[in-house]
Amino acid sequence: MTDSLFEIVEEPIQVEPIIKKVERREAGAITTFIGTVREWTKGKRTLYLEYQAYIPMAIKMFAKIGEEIEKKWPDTMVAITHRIGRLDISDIAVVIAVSSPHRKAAYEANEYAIERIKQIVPIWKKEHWEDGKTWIGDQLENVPYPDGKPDAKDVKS
Amino acid sequence: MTDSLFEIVEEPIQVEPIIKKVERREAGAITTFIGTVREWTKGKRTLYLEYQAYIPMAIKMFAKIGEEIEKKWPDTMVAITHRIGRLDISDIAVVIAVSSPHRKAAYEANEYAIERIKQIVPIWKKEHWEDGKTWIGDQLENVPYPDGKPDAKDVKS
Amino acid sequence: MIKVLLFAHLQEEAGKDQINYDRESITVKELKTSLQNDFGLAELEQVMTAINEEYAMDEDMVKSGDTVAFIPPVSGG
Amino acid sequence: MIKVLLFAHLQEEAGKDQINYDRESITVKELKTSLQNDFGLAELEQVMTAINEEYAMDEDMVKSGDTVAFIPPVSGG
Repeated sequence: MTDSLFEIVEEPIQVEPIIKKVERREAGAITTFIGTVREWTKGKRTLYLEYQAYIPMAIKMFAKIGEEIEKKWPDTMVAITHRIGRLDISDIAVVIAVSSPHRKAAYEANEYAIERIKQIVPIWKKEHWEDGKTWIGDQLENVPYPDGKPDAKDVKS
Repeated sequence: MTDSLFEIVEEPIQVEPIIKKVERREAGAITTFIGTVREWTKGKRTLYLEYQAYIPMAIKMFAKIGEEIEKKWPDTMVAITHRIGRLDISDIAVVIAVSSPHRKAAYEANEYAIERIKQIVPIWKKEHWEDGKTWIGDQLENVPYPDGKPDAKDVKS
Repeated sequence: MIKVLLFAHLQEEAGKDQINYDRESITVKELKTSLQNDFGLAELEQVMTAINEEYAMDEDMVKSGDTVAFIPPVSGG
Repeated sequence: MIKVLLFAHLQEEAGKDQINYDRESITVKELKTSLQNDFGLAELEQVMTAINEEYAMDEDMVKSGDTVAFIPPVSGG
């Protein structure tokens, strides 16, 4: 199953099969993060979203995040699935599942995964607001890099 | 649905229906914690577990944890299901699902919930080890109270 | 009559999961001592008490009609 | 020939998702400037670059046969 721990899909995401990927007899804790499409952001209403990915590189970066996590929290196992295309309100955009013998690592590694996804994985979100549309990440809406510039040390392996 | 956010069951737990309970259009993040039966604990092998609960009080305490979380992290919603009876290796013992507009609160509130469950919810685990059996929580195995004594301020509302 | 519920190892030590205790009123502490004597429960010091499904202190009063539960250190989750 | 991939708003600005650029070798920085001139891409300063699916720096060299992707600030998750 190792080669399908990290996926980009165009169909609705089911959570349970992703949890199954990280289940192990030695793991007593599994955390999942489910990112869904939110209707309201700072008073602005979203009608729907479009996600675009540079698919082969995105999957490589998911695997890189998985390796980083295994290094930082030994004995954890990570699976990530991200959906692209058009997503409506409440649709699942991303699921991250982490299993670990103990719960602390499962929480920490899971949160680390979503932070890293937002830093290094080439996936873009186009918001279709009630009053227009924008690619998020551009300077008009939100620059995800803290100092306004991508930081090469975050992304190089 | 409010009255079934907190449940004690004797059948295998399905994760997806518990996630559904906390889904909301304004929530962009759902975290789940899934506690499963681990085979090995500090070199000792578990064959299976038995969980016992003081059911009506356990459900009350789940609801109390839900209220504590709503106070600490406004706009979050929590669902908890715990299984009792005999559980085999890899069986799911507990599922905690938390939804929130933003992810930070969803992680923090979820971790808070499992910590509180281990402090105040009257559920007990009997380990059937390869070499015997013990109720966990007694002085021979593991006292979950940090100072060896239950602390009344943790449990009183 | 006070209904006393036992769980986990206490239940096994006493050989029963419920004791009906015939008193009008008694403190939690007195009730613990009394049950230790009558049922040979080894250790109630680390055991919390709930009166009618709410945690209670050793000094709290139990009255006839109440349900008392002895709650050994919990281990759910 | 260098294959250049565009995503998100860059794709819309250029009106295409791929550009074939005829050069033997060029730095990332030079490639960015050249594409800004030729395709009116407004802003490439905040845009990261990947060469063959690995992040690269402005000083890195691109050779014929490489695939370069311009990666605007990402917003997945």
